[in-house]
Amino acid sequence: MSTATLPTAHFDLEPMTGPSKEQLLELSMGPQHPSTHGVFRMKVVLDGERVVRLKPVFGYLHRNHEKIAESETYLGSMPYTDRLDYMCSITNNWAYALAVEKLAGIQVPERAEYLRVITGELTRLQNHACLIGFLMQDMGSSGTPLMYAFREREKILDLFEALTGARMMCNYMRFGGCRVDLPDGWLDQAKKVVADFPRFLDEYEQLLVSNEILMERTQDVGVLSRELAVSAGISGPMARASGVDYDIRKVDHYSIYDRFTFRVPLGSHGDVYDRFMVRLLEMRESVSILEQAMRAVPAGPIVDPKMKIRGFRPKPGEAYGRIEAPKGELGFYLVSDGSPNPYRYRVRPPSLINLTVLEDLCLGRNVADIVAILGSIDIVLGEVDR
Amino acid sequence: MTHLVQLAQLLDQIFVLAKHWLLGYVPAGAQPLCSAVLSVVPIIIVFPLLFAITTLLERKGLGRIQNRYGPNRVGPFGLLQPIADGVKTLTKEDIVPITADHAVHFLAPLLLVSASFMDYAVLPIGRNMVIVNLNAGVLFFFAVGSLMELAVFMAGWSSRSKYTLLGAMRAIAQMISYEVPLVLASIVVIMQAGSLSTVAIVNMQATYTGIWPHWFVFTPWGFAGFVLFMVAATAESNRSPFDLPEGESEIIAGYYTEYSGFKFALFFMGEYIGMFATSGMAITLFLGGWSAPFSFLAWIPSYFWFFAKLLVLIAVFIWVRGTLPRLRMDQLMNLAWEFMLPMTLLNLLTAGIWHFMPMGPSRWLVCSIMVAVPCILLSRGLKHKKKFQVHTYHYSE
Amino acid sequence: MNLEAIKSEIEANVPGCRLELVANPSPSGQHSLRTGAEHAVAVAVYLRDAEDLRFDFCSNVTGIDWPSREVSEKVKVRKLVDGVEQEVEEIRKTTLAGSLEVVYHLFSVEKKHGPIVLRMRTEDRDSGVHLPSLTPVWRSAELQEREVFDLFGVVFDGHPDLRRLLMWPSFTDHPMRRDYVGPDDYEYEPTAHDEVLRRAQQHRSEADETQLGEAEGR
Amino acid sequence: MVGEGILKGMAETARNFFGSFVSKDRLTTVQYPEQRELRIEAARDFPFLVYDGADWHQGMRCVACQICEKECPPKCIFIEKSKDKKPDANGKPQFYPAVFNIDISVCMSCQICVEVCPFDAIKMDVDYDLSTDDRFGGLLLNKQRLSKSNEYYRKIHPTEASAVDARLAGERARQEAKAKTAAEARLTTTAVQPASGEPR
Repeated sequence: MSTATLPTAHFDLEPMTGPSKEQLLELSMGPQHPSTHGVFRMKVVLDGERVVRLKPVFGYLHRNHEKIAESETYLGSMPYTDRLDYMCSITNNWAYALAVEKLAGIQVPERAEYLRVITGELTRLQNHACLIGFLMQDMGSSGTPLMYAFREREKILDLFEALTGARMMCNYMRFGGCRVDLPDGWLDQAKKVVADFPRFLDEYEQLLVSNEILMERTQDVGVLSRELAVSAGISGPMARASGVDYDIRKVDHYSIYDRFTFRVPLGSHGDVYDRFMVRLLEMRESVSILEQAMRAVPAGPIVDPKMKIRGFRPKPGEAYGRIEAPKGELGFYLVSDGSPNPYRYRVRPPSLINLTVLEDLCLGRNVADIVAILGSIDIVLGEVDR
Repeated sequence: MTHLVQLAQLLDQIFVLAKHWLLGYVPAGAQPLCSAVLSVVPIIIVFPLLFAITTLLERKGLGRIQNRYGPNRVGPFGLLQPIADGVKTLTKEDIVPITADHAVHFLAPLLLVSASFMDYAVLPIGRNMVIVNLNAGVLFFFAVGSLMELAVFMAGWSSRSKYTLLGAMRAIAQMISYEVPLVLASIVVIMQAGSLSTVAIVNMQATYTGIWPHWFVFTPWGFAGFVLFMVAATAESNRSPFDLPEGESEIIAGYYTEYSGFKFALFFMGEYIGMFATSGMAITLFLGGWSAPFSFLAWIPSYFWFFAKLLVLIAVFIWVRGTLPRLRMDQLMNLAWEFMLPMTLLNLLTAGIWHFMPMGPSRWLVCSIMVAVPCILLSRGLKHKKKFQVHTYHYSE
Repeated sequence: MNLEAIKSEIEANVPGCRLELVANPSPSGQHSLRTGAEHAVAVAVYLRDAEDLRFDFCSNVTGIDWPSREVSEKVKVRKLVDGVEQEVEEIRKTTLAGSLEVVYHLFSVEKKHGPIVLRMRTEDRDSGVHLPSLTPVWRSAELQEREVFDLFGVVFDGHPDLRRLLMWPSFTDHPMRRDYVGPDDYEYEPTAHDEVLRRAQQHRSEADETQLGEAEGR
Repeated sequence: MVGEGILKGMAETARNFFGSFVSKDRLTTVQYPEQRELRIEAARDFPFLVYDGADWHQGMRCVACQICEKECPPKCIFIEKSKDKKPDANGKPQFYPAVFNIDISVCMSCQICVEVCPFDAIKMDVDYDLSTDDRFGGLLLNKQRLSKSNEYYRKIHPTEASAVDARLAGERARQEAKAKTAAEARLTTTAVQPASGEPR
């Protein structure tokens, strides 16, 4: 029962051995940099190309989302959650809706749950496909995998547009259900997209999985141990790549995930390659969930009929709701004082918390690895800085 | 029939004849100078033009590889895109960092471009079409080629930026390391041809047995040498997957991060011209230079074959760029010193044995084994040492 | 998981520790434990390491600002009115001292249970804003505590690297506090609203003037 | 064997290279100004105001209740209520917005104004060619620019519009029936003269 289990190298501000200060090179990677995925900055101290220190600097995209949400009504924050992790707006909506539903004790009709699972898993598909593309882009493969991912993502975004009216800022969930019902023919179109998706995954695997350069670049790079992953609150595919068997879809039994059979892929090395492979395998599981869900969509209302669109005032209290978003555990913590605005609104951003270990992963590696490691963490600055 | 042959010969030599015809009008004293100018000017026009076409081809080809159209807005099918690019780079502001070493910063792109152009002095781009037939042509080529490293380092150092410095560091390490296998891979050809003159090397390959040409690439050591040469050439010309010195996603644009406007365009052009030159050298050394691939195609002008081969190599460069991720610095070095260097040395040995063995299948067999087995063993060993494999994953239900 | 049981278990195992069970009236039923600052690290370590609890995953760390507020309640008081003792209703105002609260949501990866909500309170909102950092217990609190420090102004003693996270280092206020007033010095985006538009135009003319001044100064 | 994975990858890119010439599935780019995707019915970008009949001012459904202004998350709507009343499409005198501005450079297309509007007066447009260099003239839309006819609404969102039309027609019928019964009741009770000001 001591605190000694914590890795301490991270906090030593002076390099223990090695070259004196004059020989070190301090490099500012970002905020404008091709592969920081936005306006993210790392203060890197280099010895040659070896990283001896790395401090992330946040806040370039900070807009105080939480403060804005506290001055909005509960519903008014919904479109703002789209802008957190702008790659996957639907799962953001879902997490927020889930938290509010917990806070106010709202039941969600069955059909709405199915729609949520379908749209949520589609979001996961496009997020993971693009992330792998971005990762390869960071490792210098001229955007080819990224373009293949975007080609598939386009089909999914078309589905989102046909359903919600927007491609990225979907604003789809409502407290107690979803905003609109499926238009005619949507489900058939979605079934076709999902049925075609494994072909794209095969293509991706052909292109990447056994590529020697890729293996050389990613294996044993940025190794995250299981213990550190748990302690540092790493969640989502990144934690599972380190062998942490923790999928909130399985643990929390939220929504209707219990009805579907799917497996959770776990990595054993915790390196960049595992993080990339776990996402690739997760996509296959998502396809299986989607197939099961789309076969069984029941008829019925899509929103709790008791819910009114205006004048929503939950009773005083608080709730923490979380889902397994594509990037990890996305949670919303809400405190209500009985007024139409939340008293406290907090986003638990998986991207930010997964960045906790960035320095630990990068120490001793070189500049090219920083980019690969950062790419494999999967951050979106809209969520990191909020 | 004889008319056709004469016509083919005329077409083949049309540029040479034209040059001599023009020289006839020049006083004898000025003839050497005029001759040089008349040889150099076409090179300075044709290869930048090829550069312009290549940028377009590369963007279009990459686009198609990535399931896009590529540039298609300027002119029909985007054919005028290079002109638009040129106008854009010419009209952009030329920004020089305030702390930069202005003179060196200015000279670096010029040096790069002039060095890469000097390479063409010894490249025979057609029958009788070479600027100077140097006795030590190949040596000259590599000597001038190493000037490009100097230019790159000048650019990286003079910009006074950390990113350019990193880029320059990488570039120097990479280019010097790969110069060794590059030269060693070409020595096999020199051993066989017994000459350092590029013209002699091509002439040796421009003969046929039946319809088949005597290109060096069609021998075991020649093939291995060609592959090794191309890998080293890719690294020399900073092309993907060895584009670390500019490593876009890591160090912005490497040594030319701080260049803009036309100086940037010069760098860009210098790189491509250099790439054409090394490809041209590979063609000269291994692919029979300007000679036709089959004897019955020999009537097509020789320069056509040179450029056709060049375009094929460029296409391969583009294809590789569209597929592979970039290596890391230490891996790049390992490849050079642990794989390329032993293989090129072995290849030298193989070429020697080939030379002293009697003609016939046994020579083929022995030499093929001598190249293939160490290659497989070495690569296996390296892979094993680093324990690279496709991981297996388990699932939790 | 019975919160009462956990509470008594912790109290039994961490000497001198008293926990307060904070009920949550919302249907979520996520009740929480409030610990005092002096025993917080011990409680956290116990929660993390105890065999049956194993809350090894600190998911969410956040702050809540409770400014001091006046609570008025009606009380019946016996009083002498006109010489007669009567029962009179009186409004009594009490001022509840403000404080900053830090909330930790803990889960267990090993046992797959949770959440348990751990809360701490500062003494006040001005100077007594020190709380022990739980980063040495759960590494995931590192960035989140920095964020709470940044946005709420809670100082975490024992945090290895307590700097502002989202705001810039020279920023002085704490924007997530309820009484934070944004500065009126940014360039307004002109909008349809007349009031904002007026301010925008004012700002713009001021900016023009300064620009003009700078140009003249050259 | 080293190089196997690389060759596999090269084969894959070659397949895509040639595939992009033959398969529509691989080359999905829509070349925007010349080609346009089919309008998706659910699409939304910025709000507009619906009017019935021919005259936009006369037929405006909006009664300046200012709910959307209040609920709009980025506060991009600005409404001033009129002092007088004008008859709406049903002839009932109603307030109308004296000023109704939407700043579409602030609007984030969330559709909450549409959801909260009790009068079906504000709907989402699908017109996306809106870029302009005129900040106020081009992007601050006033009442007149915002007004679009119900026919237009029917054209861009047919399914949604027919549901709205049916609902409005039902309401109108109910209202008329109510008015009728009221009038009849008056007739039977007073039977002096027909009620004045009966609409249409």
